[in-house]
Amino acid sequence: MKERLSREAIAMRIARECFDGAIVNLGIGIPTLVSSFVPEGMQVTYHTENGALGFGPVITPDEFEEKADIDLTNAGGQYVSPLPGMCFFHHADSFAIIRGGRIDITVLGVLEVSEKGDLANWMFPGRGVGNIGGGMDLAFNSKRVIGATEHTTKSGKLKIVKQCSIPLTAPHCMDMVVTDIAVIKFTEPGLVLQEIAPGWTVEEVQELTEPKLIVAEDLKEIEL
Amino acid sequence: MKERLSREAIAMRIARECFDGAIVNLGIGIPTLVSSFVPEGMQVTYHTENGALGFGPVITPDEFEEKADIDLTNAGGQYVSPLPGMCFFHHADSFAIIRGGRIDITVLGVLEVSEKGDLANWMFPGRGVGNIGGGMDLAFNSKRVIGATEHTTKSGKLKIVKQCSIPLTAPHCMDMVVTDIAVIKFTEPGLVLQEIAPGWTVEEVQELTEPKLIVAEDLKEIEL
Amino acid sequence: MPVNKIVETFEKAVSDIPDGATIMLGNFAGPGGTPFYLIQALHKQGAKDLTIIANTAGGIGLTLDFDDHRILFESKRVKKVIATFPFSTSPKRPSAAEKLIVAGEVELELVPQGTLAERIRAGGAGIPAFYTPTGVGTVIEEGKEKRGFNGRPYLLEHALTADYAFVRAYKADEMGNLVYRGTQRQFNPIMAMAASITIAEVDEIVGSGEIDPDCVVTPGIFVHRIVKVTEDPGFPRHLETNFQVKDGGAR
Amino acid sequence: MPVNKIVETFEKAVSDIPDGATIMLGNFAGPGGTPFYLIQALHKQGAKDLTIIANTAGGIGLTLDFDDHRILFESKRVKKVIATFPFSTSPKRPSAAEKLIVAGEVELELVPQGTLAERIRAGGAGIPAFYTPTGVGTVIEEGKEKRGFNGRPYLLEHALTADYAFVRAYKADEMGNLVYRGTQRQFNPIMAMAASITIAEVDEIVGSGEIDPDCVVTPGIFVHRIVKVTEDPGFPRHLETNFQVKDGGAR
Repeated sequence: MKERLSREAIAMRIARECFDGAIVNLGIGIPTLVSSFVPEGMQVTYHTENGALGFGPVITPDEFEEKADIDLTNAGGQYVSPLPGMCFFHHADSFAIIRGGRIDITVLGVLEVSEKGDLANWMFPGRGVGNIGGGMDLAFNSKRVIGATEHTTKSGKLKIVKQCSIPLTAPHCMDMVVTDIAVIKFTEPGLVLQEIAPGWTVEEVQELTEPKLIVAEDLKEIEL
Repeated sequence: MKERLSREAIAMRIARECFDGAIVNLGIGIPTLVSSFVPEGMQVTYHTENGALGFGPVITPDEFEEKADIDLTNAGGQYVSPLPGMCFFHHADSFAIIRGGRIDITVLGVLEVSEKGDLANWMFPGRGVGNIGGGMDLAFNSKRVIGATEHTTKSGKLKIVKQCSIPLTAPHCMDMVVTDIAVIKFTEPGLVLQEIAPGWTVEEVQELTEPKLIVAEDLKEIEL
Repeated sequence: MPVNKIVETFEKAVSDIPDGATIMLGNFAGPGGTPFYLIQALHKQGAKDLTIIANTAGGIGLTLDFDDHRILFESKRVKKVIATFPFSTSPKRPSAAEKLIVAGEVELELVPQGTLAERIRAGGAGIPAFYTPTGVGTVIEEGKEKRGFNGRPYLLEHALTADYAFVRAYKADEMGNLVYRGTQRQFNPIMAMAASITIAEVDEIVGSGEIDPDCVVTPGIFVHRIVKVTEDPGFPRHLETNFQVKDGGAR
Repeated sequence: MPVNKIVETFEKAVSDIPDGATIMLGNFAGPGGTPFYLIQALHKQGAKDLTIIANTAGGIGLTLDFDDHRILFESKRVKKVIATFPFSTSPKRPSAAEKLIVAGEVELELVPQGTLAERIRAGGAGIPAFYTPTGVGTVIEEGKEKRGFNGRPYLLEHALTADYAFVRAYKADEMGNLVYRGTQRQFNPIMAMAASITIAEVDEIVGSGEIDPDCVVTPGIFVHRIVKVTEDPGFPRHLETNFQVKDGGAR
């Protein structure tokens, strides 16, 4: 089997989308890893639904004793570290920030995305139930929604499809998806294959992608 | 001419409506005087539209040098004094308090009130313009709206009328009006004359009041 | 006479809650900001047919295990839950709420988190309804009015209020003014404003004037009862510090 | 690279404001909380056809005389004003705005104060419209949708946003986090959230981490430019203290 990018490599590629001054919200899973790969010195301000901006990294096991505090966690319930200049606010203000369009980039997990840019990521597969959480507000209202996901499910089912088969998080919201084999942009004419993992061909990526891909003129290998 | 109550006496009578734990908002004019007559030891919390609860009295000229501060004023722009346990909040929260029904008593000035309990107090007489300010939200949303006013205008025009002749602040909002000659309650059957100034007769008050007054069974002299 | 808001025990603070009450409670992914002593006292008190409004339905298992409102579901005290994250993230450990919801024994109203927060905020602010973009074109729009403003579609959403709010805060003064510690704040301040009776569970009660009036988050008029936590539940916490970190210096 | 939000002069901070801009500015009855150095710089800069959103239209004469946004009306830079208290309380001293409004040279949208605050808050919160009870059965309802919820009538009101907000705060840190002093706060925090570009006029600028994160009122992401006041305008003020008074003790 061909080699695919690791979860860390996906996060690393997404980190390159950040810029000085960016306000970024990271979902649970691969998205959380993104902050580890943002270049040191770049001023990225992280937002979490539970009411904080400008906090630092998830604490390491070594730091647990000294730093872990139930009153400083991210949206996934992980302990994070304080940073100078951070601030706290209540949930209505937190979603005023989201709904008001202040989030430059949100990185979300993906169950399915459609060629129209629909995202489905909240209903647990096979359980008939799901948690909506803050993801729906983020997907509807962020300036850019970036998906972070394996290109297919563990059992090989396609995730980039013509039409989502499960309840949507938001229609027409996706800007880009970074998978373990490709970087794909959502555009008006359709999905544009922008970057491809080392050793993979366009045809191989197309085979694992239900909608027809438009190959970018400047298609290149994924740089990390 | 018969003696009428002073502005201070009107305020004194209204102060008797306060109770321990009451949240009170006082408008500009006579209403502002009410706080001076609330019994010492009674816990009345004052609210002001510009975002404070629990502040103290308007500062006296003697206190000006030591205490006057442009960052601690009431809705009339008067300097007030700080009190232990006060707090500040922004304008949207301030009106969340009002609209959310947390104001027990608001005392407002009156240009006209109608027998249906309509209040008109924002349009400047004769100028064709007016300031709405916070009065409309207060009149619509407070648990009790008490009017504080002279019974008639300086030129003798009636203020308690069948139908307001000027734009309303709020319809059906009045609970009670305290004037310089009477205390009148707004009830479903009509205006009830509850109390009367020393030396005045029911007939004399009725003469200065356009709608027919219902005389309370327990009509008494205004106690201060 | 100053109104005394301090109540000696959690049991006493929740003793008047009737069957059928609607209760909002501060809650997010972990124990921070959850008033679990009030929840445990309510559980003991026995009120049933409750409607619970909270981020989760308890026991979602994202962090530590602890007795949150999961116990109200386990003992079948809940009739309806309005939540955004009602299910355990682990299919192997379905929460008590999940089983009851799937079995049709508890009614679930599933709400996007921002809409939940805004509906509660609206309830406290005397706003009966508002429009939000979130949910258009998803299952959330079912049965709701859809309307365009400036060329974008929005859904009409209605305010939420409650009979009681259980809030978790850091410090209260005797007036009921509250401050929160870090992300403990979450839903607590907006719930305090949306309930008829708000009961605050706090780490510390100080005298009037001990809290800087510019730093008060929940004005005391919204807080009717205050109870101090006296046990140490053993969660990782450094109560002696806030989260202020100065440039170049350690915490 | 940290984004530098500190601007040396008020002139520079307002230099890019174009003709036709919509500007919100913090303002109540007196000078507290009014960013008048920014207003004066804008006056000097000369932008015209402005829409001003503020509590008053300047020069209402309730307290001290000072150059607030009255000067923008005097020099005919304003096309429209959205306000709740636009007129002088003294008929003998009509404000510049009053004369222009009565003459039809400036358009006035008169709004109840709570509705003004909520419309601004909605603008910052991504809520396009909401219902409020205030104004039903008065001139305020003219042309508005009226609708019943739970048996009470409400009016539909629309969000307000702005190109710029001028806010007055006490301290900013380098990230733009703001704290306010007493009733200076008023409309400032909600305006900071409702504008594309927010410019803060402050008494003090401190390093990141110098403000307790639990006490921040306006998160720094809403503040794009910070300018420090260096003159003393001579208003009664005791900047060395806050308004904290302890029980039994003097301030």
